[in-house]
Amino acid sequence: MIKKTVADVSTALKGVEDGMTIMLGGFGLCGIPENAISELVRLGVKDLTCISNNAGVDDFGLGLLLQKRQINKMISSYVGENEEFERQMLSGELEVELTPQGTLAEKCRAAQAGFPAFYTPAGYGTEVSMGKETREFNGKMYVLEEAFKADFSLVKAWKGDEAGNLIFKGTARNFNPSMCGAAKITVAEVEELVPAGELDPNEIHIPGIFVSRIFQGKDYEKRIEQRTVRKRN
Amino acid sequence: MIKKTVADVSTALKGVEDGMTIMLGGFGLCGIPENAISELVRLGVKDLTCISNNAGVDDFGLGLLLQKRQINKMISSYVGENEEFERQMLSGELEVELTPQGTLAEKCRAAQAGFPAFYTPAGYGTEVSMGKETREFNGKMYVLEEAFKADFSLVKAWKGDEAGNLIFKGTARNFNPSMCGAAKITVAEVEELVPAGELDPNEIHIPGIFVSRIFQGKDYEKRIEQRTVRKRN
Amino acid sequence: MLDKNGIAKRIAKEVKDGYYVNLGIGIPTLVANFVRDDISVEFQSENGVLGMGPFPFEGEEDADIINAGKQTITTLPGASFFDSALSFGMIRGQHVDLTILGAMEVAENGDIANWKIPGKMVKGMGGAMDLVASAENIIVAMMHTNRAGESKLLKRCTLPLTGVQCVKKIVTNLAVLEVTPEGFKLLERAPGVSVEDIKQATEGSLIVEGNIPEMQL
Amino acid sequence: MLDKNGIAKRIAKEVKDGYYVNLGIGIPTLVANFVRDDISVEFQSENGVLGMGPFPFEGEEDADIINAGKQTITTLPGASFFDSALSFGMIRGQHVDLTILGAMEVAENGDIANWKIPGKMVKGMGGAMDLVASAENIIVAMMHTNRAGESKLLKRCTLPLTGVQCVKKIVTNLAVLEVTPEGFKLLERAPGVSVEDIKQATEGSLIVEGNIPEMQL
Repeated sequence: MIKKTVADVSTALKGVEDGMTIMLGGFGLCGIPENAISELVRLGVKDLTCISNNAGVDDFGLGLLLQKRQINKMISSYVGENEEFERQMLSGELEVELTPQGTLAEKCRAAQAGFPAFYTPAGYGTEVSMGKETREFNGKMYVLEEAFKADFSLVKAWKGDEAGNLIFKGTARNFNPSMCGAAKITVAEVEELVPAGELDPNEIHIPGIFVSRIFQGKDYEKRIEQRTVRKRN
Repeated sequence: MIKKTVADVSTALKGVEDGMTIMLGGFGLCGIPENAISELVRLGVKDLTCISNNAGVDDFGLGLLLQKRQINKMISSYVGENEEFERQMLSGELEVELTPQGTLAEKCRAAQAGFPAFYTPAGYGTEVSMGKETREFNGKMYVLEEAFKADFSLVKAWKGDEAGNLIFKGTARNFNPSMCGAAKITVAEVEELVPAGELDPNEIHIPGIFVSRIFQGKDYEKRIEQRTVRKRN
Repeated sequence: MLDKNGIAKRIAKEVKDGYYVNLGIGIPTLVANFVRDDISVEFQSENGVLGMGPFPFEGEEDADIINAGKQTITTLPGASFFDSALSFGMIRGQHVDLTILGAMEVAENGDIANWKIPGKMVKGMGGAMDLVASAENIIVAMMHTNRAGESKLLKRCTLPLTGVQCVKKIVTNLAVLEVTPEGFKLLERAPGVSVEDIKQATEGSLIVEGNIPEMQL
Repeated sequence: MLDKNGIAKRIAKEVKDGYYVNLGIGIPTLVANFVRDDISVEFQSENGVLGMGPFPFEGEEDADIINAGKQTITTLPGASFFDSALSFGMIRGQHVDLTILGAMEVAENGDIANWKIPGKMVKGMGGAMDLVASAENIIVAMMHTNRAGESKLLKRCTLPLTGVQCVKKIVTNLAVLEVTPEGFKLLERAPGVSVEDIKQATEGSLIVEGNIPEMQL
């Protein structure tokens, strides 16, 4: 068994530098690598390009990095919950590349799985396809999209073992699995880190081969963006 | 919950006709849809194009269909364990399209996920790429491969529920998940069929949306091709 | 004239037995409340869940179980969780039978715009571009006119497009319309709304053939 | 001169700490028996398992747990099962560090042929084409000559290719060779084998620089 455990978030993020491209898992605030984001804030690295479906909220998630102006460019599909983001974007301080959500997921998966590019129908005929190759297959038009290239991938899982195997919970799974192994170095933080052999090999969502470093996360806030409930009868 | 259960294998294979293209899960004899194959033999449908990583052995798996000359064309990556197969192929009775294993898997997954085609490095510079588009990305050459088109996909899972959700066991998983939803109709046979709600939504390998019909399989032989063991000390 | 719930109620009638349905944010989300009890339907949310149930009871919210609108949800028996790549495989692979989403503008050729107002509002397309480019069956749920009273059913969209020639049907506060090669074909009027009212509120070509029935809700 | 186990033993020395390794059928499978105990290595099999262990004890075989050679196997702590698409994602995405496979022919430019003898034997390429087209680090394990005594290290392959310019290193019963732009560079001699023996058995350009050491096994 190849051991991937590191002592803490600082060790896990060793090598992160100004100007790097970083993938971050999560959908909204669900399943985001909270510990790694805090460490990026602490490190103060800047001029980052961040690939993440959303941009957090003003005071949590990637919003924390936006506040400190650590992000130069965001590649996301939806950024509607963040006023500071909108301000920086409309003022031109922040470069934003909006990408259809399924395309974003597949650009990660392509990087993980060694596909240089793929054809998707999403965005055909829209400004998203401007400057990109388009092509017809079986009477339908597709856009050629390229795999992402990133330095670090920061993901969050529910359980993980020493070998780097990961299991996600509920919809906190989202982009995390496809980002594993999609960057030069993949760092996974988990709510529960267990010895190798404790996870059922059949139930593993992402094999450890896609994970470079894994650490036991702490103090998860798991903030809820839209607390919707119903009354008991 | 949308119910996918059908009474038996006959109902499950309703609509299979001569000349159809059929995907079958399994690697060697591991994880093959034994019940569905028996039913194809019973139905006597012929001129089939079968997409399956292997072709079974002489007297089991797809070998049963070869014996009865029901298969016109095989699309496989490795066919080395079947003498009748080799005879039919070398004599020209059987058309064979050999496809690299990873390409075979991805041609299924592309069909499942709505990708018309993809670029893979496998087979570049070999006869597999003859007549196909090749292209350079980042200094490396790739071959354009198209998604499969099939009428039926026959898969085997370990556990399944009424909603068509599937869980596979061990390496019996192999091609089965990627073939789900990759044909017009997907038929899943399972060793254990349970009511909806009994499988943990977090542990499902293939959501029921990719499965058209599911039935409780029976009399699994699960033949072992290479029984390799070690002595106890 | 319908309110948002009325639009949702009318659209719910388009949901058939055995459908997997993706509901966008806003009015589409309300559709789930009006689907008949005697048919089997599963709701997909593109962030990675199939088989969504109602909102959780107070105190039972789980931050790890949300829909694409970031709302806390529950799941029903038969539900499953999956990653974003597989989720969009469902969508792109046309396994989802019906997509219902909102729009800022729809053109008479089926073009739709709903993600950007240049220089003003750029929230992003989220999964909408994948959904509209992939789905066979797309229904738009929206008000017939914007706050300034201008038609949202146009000859051509003026805003950046989300997808081209993809909308099949539109349900507004005034009418049900089908997108045809000739333009918006009026199918039904909302209660108390005249064909003339609809003509006034529609900038794109409106096709009115024969007697236009009032919606049955 | 080495036997099959000798070749496997020599190749095992190429396996480094922290490597994920894919072993082909035949001699490569034997490599696992000779990897040092004090390093961490995981074996991947392309049919969908990572963390393979030894064969099962008699009576503990599980038809659902096999390797790509269809042999019954066991798994070690930290193992995982996955589907074929993900498995080849590992391979294509270069997450597997080392691929060891057999060959019928290798050319001096690194081309390899191992899947077909036209009109005679066509077993198929299995995962070999994906492996050789993807892996950064490919070692071929084979006999230096075929049964007819003809060299398998050629100027150009005569059989249908499996991959082009991909083989990095070759370990045969006679020698260890590196594929370089100039041809096969002789690195080591098998015990009791002379440089002249290797020259005789090699059809492709053989580069011999300085003193060629004997293998340490």
